[in-house]
Amino acid sequence: MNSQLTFSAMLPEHLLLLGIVVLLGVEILGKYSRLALLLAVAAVAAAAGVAASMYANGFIGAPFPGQFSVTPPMMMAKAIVLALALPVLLMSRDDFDGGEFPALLLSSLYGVCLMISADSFLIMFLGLELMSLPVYALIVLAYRRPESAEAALKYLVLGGTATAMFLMGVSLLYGGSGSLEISTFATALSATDLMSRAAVVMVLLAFFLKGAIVPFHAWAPDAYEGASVSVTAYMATIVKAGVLLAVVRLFAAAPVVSPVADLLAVFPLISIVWGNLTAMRQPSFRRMIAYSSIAHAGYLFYALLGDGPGRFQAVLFYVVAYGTLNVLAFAALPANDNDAERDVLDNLKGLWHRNPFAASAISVAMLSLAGIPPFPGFVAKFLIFKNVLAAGYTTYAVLGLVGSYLGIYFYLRVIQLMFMSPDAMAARAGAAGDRPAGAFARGASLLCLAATVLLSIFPGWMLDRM
Amino acid sequence: MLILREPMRVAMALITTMVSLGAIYGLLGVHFIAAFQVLIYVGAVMVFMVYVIMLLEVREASGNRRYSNLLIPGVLAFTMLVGVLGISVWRSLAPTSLPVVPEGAVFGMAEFSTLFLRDYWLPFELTTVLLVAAIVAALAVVKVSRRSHG
Amino acid sequence: MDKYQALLWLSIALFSLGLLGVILRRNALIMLMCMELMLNGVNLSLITFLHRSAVAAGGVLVFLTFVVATAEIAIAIPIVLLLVRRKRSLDLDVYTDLKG
Amino acid sequence: MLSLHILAAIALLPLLGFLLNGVLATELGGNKVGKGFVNVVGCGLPLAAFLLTIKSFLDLRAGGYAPIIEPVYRWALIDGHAFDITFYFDRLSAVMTLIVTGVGSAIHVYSTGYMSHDKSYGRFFAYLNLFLFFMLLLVLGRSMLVLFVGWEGVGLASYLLIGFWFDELANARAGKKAFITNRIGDAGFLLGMFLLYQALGTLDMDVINAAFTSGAAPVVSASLVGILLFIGATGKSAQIPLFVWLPDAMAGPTPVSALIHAATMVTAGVYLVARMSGVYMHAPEASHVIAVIGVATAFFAATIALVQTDIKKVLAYSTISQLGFMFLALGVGAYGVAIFHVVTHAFFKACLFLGAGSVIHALSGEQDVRKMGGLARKIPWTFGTFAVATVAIAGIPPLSGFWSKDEILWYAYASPNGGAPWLWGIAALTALMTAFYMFRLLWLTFMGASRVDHEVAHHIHESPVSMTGVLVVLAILSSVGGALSLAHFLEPQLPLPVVAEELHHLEQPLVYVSVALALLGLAGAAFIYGGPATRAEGLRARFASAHRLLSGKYFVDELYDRVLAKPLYWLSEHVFLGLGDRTILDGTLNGLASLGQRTAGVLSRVQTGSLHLYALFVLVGIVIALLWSWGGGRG
Amino acid sequence: MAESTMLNLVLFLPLVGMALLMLVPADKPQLTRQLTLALMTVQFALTAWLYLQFASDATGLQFETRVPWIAAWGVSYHIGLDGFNVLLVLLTAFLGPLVVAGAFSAIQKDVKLFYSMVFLIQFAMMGTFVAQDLFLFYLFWEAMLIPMFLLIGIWGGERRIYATIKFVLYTAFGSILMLAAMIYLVYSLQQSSGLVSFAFADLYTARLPLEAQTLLLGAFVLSFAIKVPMVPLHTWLPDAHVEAPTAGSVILAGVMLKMGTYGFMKLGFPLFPDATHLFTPVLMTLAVVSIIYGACLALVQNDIKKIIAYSSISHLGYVMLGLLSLDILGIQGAIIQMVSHGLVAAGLFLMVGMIYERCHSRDLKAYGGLAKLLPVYSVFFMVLTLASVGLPTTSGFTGEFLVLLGAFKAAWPLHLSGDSFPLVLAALAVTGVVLGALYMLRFALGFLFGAAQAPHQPLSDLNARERAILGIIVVAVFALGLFPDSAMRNSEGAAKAYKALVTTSRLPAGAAAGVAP
Repeated sequence: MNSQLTFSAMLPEHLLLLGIVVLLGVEILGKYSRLALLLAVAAVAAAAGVAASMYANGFIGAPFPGQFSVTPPMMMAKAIVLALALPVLLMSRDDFDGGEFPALLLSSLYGVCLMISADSFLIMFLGLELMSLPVYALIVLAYRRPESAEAALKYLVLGGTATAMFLMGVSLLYGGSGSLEISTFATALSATDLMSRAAVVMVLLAFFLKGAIVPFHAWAPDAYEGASVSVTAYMATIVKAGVLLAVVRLFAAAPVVSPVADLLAVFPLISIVWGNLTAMRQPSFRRMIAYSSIAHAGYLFYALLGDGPGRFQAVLFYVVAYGTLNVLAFAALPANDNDAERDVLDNLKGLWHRNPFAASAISVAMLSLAGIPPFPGFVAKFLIFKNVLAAGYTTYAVLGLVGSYLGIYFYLRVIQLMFMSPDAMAARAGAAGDRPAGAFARGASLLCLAATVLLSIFPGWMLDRM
Repeated sequence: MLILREPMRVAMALITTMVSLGAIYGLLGVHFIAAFQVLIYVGAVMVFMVYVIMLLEVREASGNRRYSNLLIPGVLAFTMLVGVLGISVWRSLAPTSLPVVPEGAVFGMAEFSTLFLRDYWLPFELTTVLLVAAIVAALAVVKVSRRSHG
Repeated sequence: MDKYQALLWLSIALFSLGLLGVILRRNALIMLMCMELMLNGVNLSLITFLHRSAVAAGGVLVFLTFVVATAEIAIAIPIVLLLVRRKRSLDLDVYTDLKG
Repeated sequence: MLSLHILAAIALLPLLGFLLNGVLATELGGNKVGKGFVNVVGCGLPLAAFLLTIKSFLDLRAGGYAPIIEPVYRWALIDGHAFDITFYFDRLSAVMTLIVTGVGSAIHVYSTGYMSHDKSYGRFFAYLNLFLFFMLLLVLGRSMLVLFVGWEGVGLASYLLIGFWFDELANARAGKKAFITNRIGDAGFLLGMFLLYQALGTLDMDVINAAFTSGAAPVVSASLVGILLFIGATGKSAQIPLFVWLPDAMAGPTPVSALIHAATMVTAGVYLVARMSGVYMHAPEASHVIAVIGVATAFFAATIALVQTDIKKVLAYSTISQLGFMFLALGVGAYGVAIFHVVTHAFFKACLFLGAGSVIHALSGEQDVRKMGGLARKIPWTFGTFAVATVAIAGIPPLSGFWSKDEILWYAYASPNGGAPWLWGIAALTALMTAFYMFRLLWLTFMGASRVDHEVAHHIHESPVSMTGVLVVLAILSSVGGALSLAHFLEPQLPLPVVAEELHHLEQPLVYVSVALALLGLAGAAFIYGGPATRAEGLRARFASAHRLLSGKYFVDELYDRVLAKPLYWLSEHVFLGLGDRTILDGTLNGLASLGQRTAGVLSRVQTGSLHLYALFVLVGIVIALLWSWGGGRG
Repeated sequence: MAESTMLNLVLFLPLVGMALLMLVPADKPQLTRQLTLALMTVQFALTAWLYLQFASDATGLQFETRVPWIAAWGVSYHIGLDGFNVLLVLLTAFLGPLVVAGAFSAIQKDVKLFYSMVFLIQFAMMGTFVAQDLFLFYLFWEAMLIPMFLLIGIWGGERRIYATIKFVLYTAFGSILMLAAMIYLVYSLQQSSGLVSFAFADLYTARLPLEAQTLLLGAFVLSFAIKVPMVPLHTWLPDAHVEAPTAGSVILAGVMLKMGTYGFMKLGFPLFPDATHLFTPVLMTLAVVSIIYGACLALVQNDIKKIIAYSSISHLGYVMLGLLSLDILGIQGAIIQMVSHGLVAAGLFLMVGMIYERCHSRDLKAYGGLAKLLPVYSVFFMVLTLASVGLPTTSGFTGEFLVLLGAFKAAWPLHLSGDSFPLVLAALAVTGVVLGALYMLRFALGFLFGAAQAPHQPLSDLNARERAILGIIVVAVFALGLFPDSAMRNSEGAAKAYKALVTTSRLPAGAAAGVAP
């Protein structure tokens, strides 16, 4: 065992771990909440930077053969996920003080990184759990809202179910092949015996559940709404990204064939339609975004229909675009002492006049999420549907696009509320007591905005590097 | 355990199930796991659970409020799941498809220990990270609950 | 039906029963126990295959499952306690503030 | 250089007048200039155009009547197809241009008196000049495109002038009616033009005529082209079925009626057919249609004119009737005769209208002949000229109307290209009616006892010299215009039909008959309206139903309204808008939208908040997925 | 090289303008207005310079810029001018300053945002026209939606929310299908020739079986027909027009609707010639139905904006007819008709805006005799009305005349060979000439003539700014009516190229029948 390699290959993870440990220390020492936040930011930034530079250097290594390995694309993915966590950390400043949030976030990120690099189901399972467990606690952390415990419980129970499903699938794979390498999944994809099929389906459904695909989505709206804004942002972006990156890793370059391909198309398709339709009637911003994320999970899983090599790129780009914009939307939300008031959609009325920056940023996010060019959300969606079409699933692609059309309305509705409400209604909304987001959150949204602009103008730059 | 009304009895039933499973593991020769099953599950998890049940003393309402109103669809779907999953496995797993290996030899405590420290060093280490995270998480929740009442 | 198949049937039944329990039981603690039942079912299946294929990785996974189950319960119990304090009830049907 | 663009100058001078007066003498430029400026520009430029026209005519004659072709500029060159703006001056154009500029100038001068009290004086002259410009384009254009520009342009000027006093909504409405009716004709014109262009690749009318007369194989049905173009002509020249606009057009100031709706614009259709004679000579069916429509229009309009009581309406129906005569001539191939009648008609009808204008002017705006009478003494100049013109139109020799009308009657009878005794018969009957209603008008207006309202009677006064002078000039022209013998002047270009030898002996008797008829009309009118008023009353009582039909103008307006306008509006309002847009299209859309909303509502109700249900979803989802995985792809 | 820089400058100037506006303090609306006007004028000046530099006899693109953008997908930033778009670019730049100046007094709320949106729309429209890459085209095409959404939604009338949502959802629906078709097209090109490219020129070489062409054409047609709009996909237009602020209506009618016809001309038909050939009768029928249906509906409206809105439907029907006639005259006519409608409808909407500012009513019945109350206004109104009617010497005539002539010219030989359907359509289209006069003169009659009445008196006549705006438009209208040649000389090459593309079959070599897409 090459300890040098062990050290360097897992450097981003090590940095995160270091961050966790130091944070715990700080937490024990007392209240240095700003210090804790800065430490966490530093740790994540360092990890992201290291991951990026390792990507740039083309670092390849397998410190634990059969368990954990790194390649440049993985490093890219890690860098992106970690970078996405930065604005989330920054915006958390408005919601939390104290070191728990950063510590839990870092643990969860650690899990995501593990999943991205996992070579065996052991590591993937660990990563999955490491990613999820802190989130259950994170949801409860916002105990300014009494519902958050309920949200956490629902997420926990269904998340636990997903764990069990995942394990059931893995065990069947294990039974069929006698191995826990993740490549068994790709092999099983093209197998025709029922046990392999069942195994594939169970694993896939577990990820459907984690990624909130209809009908396994039901936890998402409740959990998103119950959590505080930065946690929602985290769940909607990084957790989802982790799940999808893991799935892509599982599928590797294996072709998908009929029954599984249909599952991969139909459930996401239903999600797209369901999510987009249901989001129309939501009174709360977070809940709306939850349904939107259900729809987006649909697009993301669609990416798996594409041909092997393109999937990773499609998912990764989508994660970048979608993650940036979701975080942007949440970071730009005006702050409010009453967390429940903060995202009542009606309170956004006339926001343009009270807080033009927030209104503009949220608008950009909404438009991009709706997939309207030239924002990166469009390029991301384009890439996915291009791959799906190229793989020959014309009907599914067209249906998916039409489903995505349904979503335009509710995104526009947000803009409509912010910009077009009659003055009287806007004034009433203004009385709800929102105030501009804090400096950190503003920094977070500026960061995301800058990324959005860059991605809009130079999508090719990003794509070439994936 | 699904039909019992009292949580405590349910817990007892679960413990029984777990111990039985432990016995099965033991019979299969995986003594190491069997030991863990009893130690961790029964010894830690369920004791914790029982403790909580006793602590709470909140009685579930009696009578027909034992089940949610999804009894019939739930049972139906359950039956189908067992059937479908079972048949999937049953049909694919021919009884003689794999040679039956000698029992006991490879599953001893020593072998596992070696394995853990050699091939599965990483998962083992990561378990600690997981546990740390879990502890932090649990503490955080507890802290929140204290704060909400403080 | 040989030994393995019987064990697998049992494992599947346990898994499914656990899921059914989540659907049916209103008591939050019982529901958590049902989750444990699901994991136990999976473990049984893993052990069965472990025994059948003699590849030790399955054992490691079982071990990990134990840890995870413990961790989940460790987080779940305080959450339930929190809920009980607030709602004075363990009844899940009371926890429906979030919907729509 | 100037001589090169003399034709363009003729057309552009009135345009300049329009621009100057239109900008400087209206609100657009703040009304900064006085009446004198308007007069100089408004009358001077048309007069200058008239003089230039004379010069051009002299040039033409000097050149042995070889057409003068004057290219102006290239409007468009598309894929090798050139659309040139070129002016063309031959005998026909010369005659028309002279009439337009000549009579036009005269009427401009007249207007300085007639309109002197109008507050929109400058605007009026601007419009008149605009009209002249377009009319000159119409008659000078070589290409049908230019002709069409003028054709539509005069329609515009007519629209503006009819609705000149737009405070009265009815006036503006009459203008609109004129424009729309003309547009219907224009649609036919356009189709005919397209057809010609499709077949020949050019719109130059001399080339088109040459193509048809050169005897090459007919590339396109001349009759179809002929009919389509004639549809355009019926609109502009108020023939059946599109004549309904002209009586309403009398809402405009009287000089406008004289210039546009009598002397020039309405004869554009005649000009068009004559200009396209090359086509029509090879389109006997179309020609026949023209003759029949022409004579029918002449007859029906004359019958209506018999009972009208508005002085201008009588003249309007008379105009329609006379235009019918012209088309009759065209229909039987006597193109030159038609143009001859255009010219004489321009003289006497302008004179009549201007005379009527003078009467109206004298009576402070009164137009109802029942409230006139006995004006001869009070406004003698007007009376004299009006009387001369009446005699002229009645076809009593030796005044101009006799010569042209007589030739029309003759060719209607004898032309080998569709002439027939029955055509002559109807036309002669119409001539009788013409004499009758014109003398009726003369009597009712000027003779007998005065029926003028008391307070109006005090203000009766003869018109200023600017008006009477023009009347005199026109009256003289009406008298001697017959001497022009234009048909023969035009013959080299528009050959007259060669009448069969054996019919020649009938020429003299027919002339006598027609003169006799005219005199009969005069006598009849004198008898009925010259005597006691009861005579006319009795006649009306005896033929009450016929009278109602005639004074109701055969209820054509009402018919069109019921058959065309109402259904169109109904269709638009109820079928297209109500059913189509609102119910089917928007209904579907809004239905889909509310369906989406409702589905959204249902879907969010599924989210009950119950964890049990969520778990059940999961369970059911697993079952479905597993079952599905058993499905396709096996084997 | 320097010239292509100029085109880029023209394209990006609005974005620069937006950036500059951000620097202007919000409490200085006047400065905002003047800055916007100045930049728009500069843009027009530059565009005019480009137009003058444009070599009408050259083939292919001019002022071309091509830079790889998303190299992996064969997407490049590829812009350039050809005979098609040069006129439309000029029109867009021409209307820019007028729109801005027209809104000086009407927009008092959120001035900065307003002009930023106008800049954004200008940018997107310009980009749509100059793009020579399908991906880029799509980006611009869609990017226009949002500023328009805001423009109608923020500064619109009472039912603005309904109207603007309807507008966006309607348009977006077409776009989504176009997106699918576009991806499929590029993919097919890649399959058949190995070429990964979104460049128009490359896509023109794609050979597709008829079934595929039909489906793809359907998607493109849907998208473009909504934009044009063609009956029965038009119901968003009256609502959008009525509720939009004047500037929005002007942009919408002046330029945006042309993007639909431009799309047909540049993409829809040339990309799928065989399917186009197959569906010409259907499309032509729809075009003629649009002409007549739009006219009939304009006839019974009492909302003055709706009259003009429906007249747009009718007028753009001519454009479609001309394009489908595949006769150079008709195509040229269609191009001129586009520009003409851009001028005339823009002018009319501006005028409606001016009266609305004074009286706050769009009800035709509330008005009357404006010729007396507002003589100068009425003169301009009359001129534009007549241009809309298509009176000779105005631009409207040039377009309509050539379109009808072209349609007829193309239909007659077909008639002789036994297919009279196109001829019937052409003849029916001519009735639009009558109907056009009918509804516009009805409008003018109720509006300008009769007893003087207005919802708000006393009225002040047009001020110098308004006179200048309208004067410029009127001059352009006459210029295009009297001297269309220079414009058409520029577009002739493009018209021929279009015809050649649409009339050349591009089925796969050896057209293996039954190859399903």
